[in-house]
Amino acid sequence: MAVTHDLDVASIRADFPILSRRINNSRLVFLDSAASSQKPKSVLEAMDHFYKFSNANVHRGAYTMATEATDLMESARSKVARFIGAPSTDEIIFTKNVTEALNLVARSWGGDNLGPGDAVLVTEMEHHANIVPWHIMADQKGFDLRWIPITENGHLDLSDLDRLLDGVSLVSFTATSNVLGTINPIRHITDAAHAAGALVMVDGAQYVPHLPTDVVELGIDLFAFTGHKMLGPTGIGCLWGKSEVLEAMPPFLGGGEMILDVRKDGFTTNTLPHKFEAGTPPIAEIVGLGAAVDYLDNLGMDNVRAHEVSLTAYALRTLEERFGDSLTIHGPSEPASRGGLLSLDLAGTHPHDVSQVLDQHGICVRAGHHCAKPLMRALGVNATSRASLYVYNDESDVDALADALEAAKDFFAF
Amino acid sequence: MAVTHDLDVASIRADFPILSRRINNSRLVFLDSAASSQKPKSVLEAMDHFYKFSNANVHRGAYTMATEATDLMESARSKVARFIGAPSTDEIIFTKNVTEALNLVARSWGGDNLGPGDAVLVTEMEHHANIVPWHIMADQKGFDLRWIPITENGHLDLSDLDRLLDGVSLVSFTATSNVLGTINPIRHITDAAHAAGALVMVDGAQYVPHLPTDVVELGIDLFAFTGHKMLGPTGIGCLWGKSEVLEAMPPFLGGGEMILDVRKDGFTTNTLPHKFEAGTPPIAEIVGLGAAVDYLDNLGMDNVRAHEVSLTAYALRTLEERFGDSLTIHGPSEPASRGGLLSLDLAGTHPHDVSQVLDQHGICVRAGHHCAKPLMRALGVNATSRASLYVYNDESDVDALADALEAAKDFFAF
Amino acid sequence: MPGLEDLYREIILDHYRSPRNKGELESPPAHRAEGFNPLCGDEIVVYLQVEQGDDGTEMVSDVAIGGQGCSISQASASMMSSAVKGKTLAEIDDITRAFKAMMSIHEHELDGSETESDPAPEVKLGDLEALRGVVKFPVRIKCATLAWNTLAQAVDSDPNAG
Amino acid sequence: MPGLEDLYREIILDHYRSPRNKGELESPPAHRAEGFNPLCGDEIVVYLQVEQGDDGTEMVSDVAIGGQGCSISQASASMMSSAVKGKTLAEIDDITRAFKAMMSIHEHELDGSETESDPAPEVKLGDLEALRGVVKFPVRIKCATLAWNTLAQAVDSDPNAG
Ligand SMILES: Cc1ncc(COP(=O)(O)O)c(C=O)c1O
Ligand SMILES: Cc1ncc(COP(=O)(O)O)c(C=O)c1O
Repeated sequence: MAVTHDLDVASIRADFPILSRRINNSRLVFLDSAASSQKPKSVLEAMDHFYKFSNANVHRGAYTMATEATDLMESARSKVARFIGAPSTDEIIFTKNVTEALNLVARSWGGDNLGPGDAVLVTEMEHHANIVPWHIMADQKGFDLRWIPITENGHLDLSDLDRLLDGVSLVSFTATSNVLGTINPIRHITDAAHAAGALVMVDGAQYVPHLPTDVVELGIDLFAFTGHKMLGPTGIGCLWGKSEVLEAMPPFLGGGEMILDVRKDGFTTNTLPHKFEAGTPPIAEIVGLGAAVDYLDNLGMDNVRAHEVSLTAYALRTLEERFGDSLTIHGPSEPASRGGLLSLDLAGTHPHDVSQVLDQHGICVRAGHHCAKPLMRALGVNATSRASLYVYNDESDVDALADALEAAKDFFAF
Repeated sequence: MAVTHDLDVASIRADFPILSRRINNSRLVFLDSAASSQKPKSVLEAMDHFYKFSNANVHRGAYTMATEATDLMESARSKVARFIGAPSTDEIIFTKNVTEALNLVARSWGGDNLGPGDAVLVTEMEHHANIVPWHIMADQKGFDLRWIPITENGHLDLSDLDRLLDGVSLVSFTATSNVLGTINPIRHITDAAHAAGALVMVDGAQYVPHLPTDVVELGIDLFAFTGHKMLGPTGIGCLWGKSEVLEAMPPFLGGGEMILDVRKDGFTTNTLPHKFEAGTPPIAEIVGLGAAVDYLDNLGMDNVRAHEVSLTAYALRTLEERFGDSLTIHGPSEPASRGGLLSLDLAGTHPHDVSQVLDQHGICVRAGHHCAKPLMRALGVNATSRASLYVYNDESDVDALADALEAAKDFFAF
Repeated sequence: MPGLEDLYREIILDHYRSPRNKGELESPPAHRAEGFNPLCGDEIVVYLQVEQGDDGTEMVSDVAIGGQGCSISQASASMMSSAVKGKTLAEIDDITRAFKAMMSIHEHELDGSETESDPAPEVKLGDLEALRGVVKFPVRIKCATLAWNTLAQAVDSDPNAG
Repeated sequence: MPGLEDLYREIILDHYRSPRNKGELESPPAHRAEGFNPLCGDEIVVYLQVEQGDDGTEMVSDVAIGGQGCSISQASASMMSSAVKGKTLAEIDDITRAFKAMMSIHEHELDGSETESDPAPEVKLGDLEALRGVVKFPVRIKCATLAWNTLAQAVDSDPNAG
């Protein structure tokens, strides 16, 4: 285990121009990174420099700028591959977000491999992005969708896993819940799934930004994540898959770059990763994601994780002390088994109202169903307020949150 | 007809930071806008400002920055709608590029409406992005793909159109060829297609950046284009469709934002445009596209077109005078019936070598099949060098091209 | 951004804390409709007892509100229930249009459509005026209008169907 | 970026203008393989007449090159044909590996793979040395290696199949 160092949050904050903004006469306290993180200067500058110096379409141009653009894009691909421990850069497929990556697998792999009598296993804590693609394909193909339930304290209930896995072709689940913060036992589920003959896909949207990731160690087959939640720009996501799994999948989007030949009567697909990257890629966004990976690498993902565990512990402690039973925090209570996102229920208030009051204090939290309606039904709530922590947050942000929650409580008190 | 004004190219060039770059000790002469255009400062600044001031995920947040981000995104949608004459902003669907937009229609509309005995009509001058999606779906659904051939001088051969249309459900064709420059008679084809009971989709990738566009006047049903070729960023494209056509189509990507409700046993789709916009959209890129539309609006699309017609005429004349028969220029010879992109064949040289020599003179042109292999076969060539003109080009760029072509000719002369 | 007091007028908080006409009516005979805001999960159930007078005009003799939601949607539902009770359907239609006109300033801007709605009827909105501040918080407009859209559905519904 | 003279050495232009061993061989008996660079559309056809000596070693007694492409791919094919004519298959394997080693410095960097290839055999590359400058132009490496990949396929092909 690497020795971890405390993050120097003050100097990190200086790298994020937006954090010096004031909202409603208060300093900005950004606690919505789980929805979309802020971007450091280095990411914005990498994209700006790309556009001002090397902007050109990639791959087919022989001129200097086109070569530079291609090199910049491909070197970002190598960085991303290294960041998640992918054995080969050819296994890194760029998509527009994690949603597209999950749909790609549902349409391509699912279209080819699923039919009546087959089953896909998901969990009750999935984001809609890992549910609706399966509904769409189940309608077309007639396979079953099965669900791993959750326990009272917000973990997956794996007591019945072997029965659930029986006859399943693919298990697709989130690494970290975007509502509960729960970090799921990826290796455990994967081993059981493989023993039952199923492939494993993991939605890493809330995981990759926060923990050291090694897809080989996790043992999984397919992995997806999204750039805008990990200090990168919007418009870029990523699918990783084992070469042999990706090779066997038919193409998804058709067009330029994903072909070797096109004839009137058919086409021949290109090799990985191009096979799945039709059309002009989000080039500047890929360059930006590469810079985001550099930034996180430089902080050290072990340090990022350590920072978040200790800040989450502080938050859980502070909120418990100040609000006791009048504040429910969904999900696991042990900081070590969860990410730094806290779904809150303040007695006598509605999340929508809470977030409005918090905004008046410059605090950004998300209120709603967080694109996880089946989970909300399992929790028996309509909405929560979610505060999420990242590298630029510190204890003063948690204190500001607690103060503003206090104000909300008073405001709506009966 | 609006009175047109000459573009002030010198002042336009000052808006594009990259144009002051030097390549191999020469000034940059960028003649590859058909592959991807350069971006004015205003576009880069709009995105930078978004990230530094209002960056947040859209639609569901109640806090100030989330509201600002949503407003910025939706106001860009209105700008884009106005720019192409869409009757309603709800008909504007943002995608990652035009390739995704065309695939969306092939998968969603095609998946629902095409089967054995049906036919889709395309043309021999399509980009792979409007061919391969149909190949993929034809494989799955068993319908026929038919082809409108081209004439000797690079126009569509419409002499047999009525027979070709017989039994066709959809005609999908490019507004402007990315190899020949040909501007197709959209209204004529559309009227014939509608008379035959077929829907019409048009690939506007090479059209929208260069001409005033009015989808209602064109009479078409579906229209797609891409941001990076019209002064906008990478990572953003657009599908427009008539409301009733889009309403009738099933969703494509599943996930957040495109749903009204998700249950374990199914989901309910959201209204337009959200129904087709799953996941976090390319928010900054949409804002950037809005700024690109502002920039083009400000120039005036009539003026852009007039500039390109006169510059294309100058280029055709200059190259003819200086190279005569030793240079073949594919496509129509009348500037008024073509866009400003010139596919060149210099006797005794290979396009790859030509573009390499040109690069030595700071000139960027594209060499290759331009993602239009069926067209290359119809033309009987493997590759061409393509020089494409845009708002920041002027006669000095054409002269530089001619000088460098001269050098290439000498270099490879036998 | 305007302050919280623009949004949460005292009268709104009062309706939120002490909602009027909370409950259910037996249906049938009462009209019943459910409304749903997918963005925030708010739910409203509107029950209307509609009676026909001797002159043939229909009026709402009783109303009840179920469901749950944020202060704005709950207060709006409560105020709406008070405003429609004892009114004829024609009067209710006028109130609804007047209320929506007050709200829709912003809805129009948002969806970018250019159509002008009919001029709003001259109706005293009373307590409902307190919701005017919501238009300054565009994301909350849907909270305020949810009860009213559900009301319209309830009026149109056939109590004996289903 | 390096100058054009690094890429287009005089000897390359010479092979481009006067390609050696241009033509076809009857197949069978000749081995035949087609190579294709999808990025630029270049095509190469390699014909090899392979004969077995008394000691069992196989050698290329004749070679012919068809197809079309840019100066680099054409010159590389022409030089390759001269280099392999009259050589045993074992010698050809050595030349191929030496040539690829000269080129692959950059291929490796590009695909990011970390595997080290076997050390390149000690072979005099002669004229082929002129192609060394191509590595400075990464997009052109595929042009230079096309003929060699096709050669390998031709060697492996069964002239009597199909
Ligand atoms: C006519 C045409 N259609 C489609 C495309 C594909 O565009 P994109 O790569 O942005 O999806 C292009 C450009 O590459 C084009 O010229
Ligand atoms: C667990 C999880 N999966 C998927 C997504 C969808 O991400 P995106 O909108 O970037 O596709 C999110 C975030 O919204 C998420 O938290």
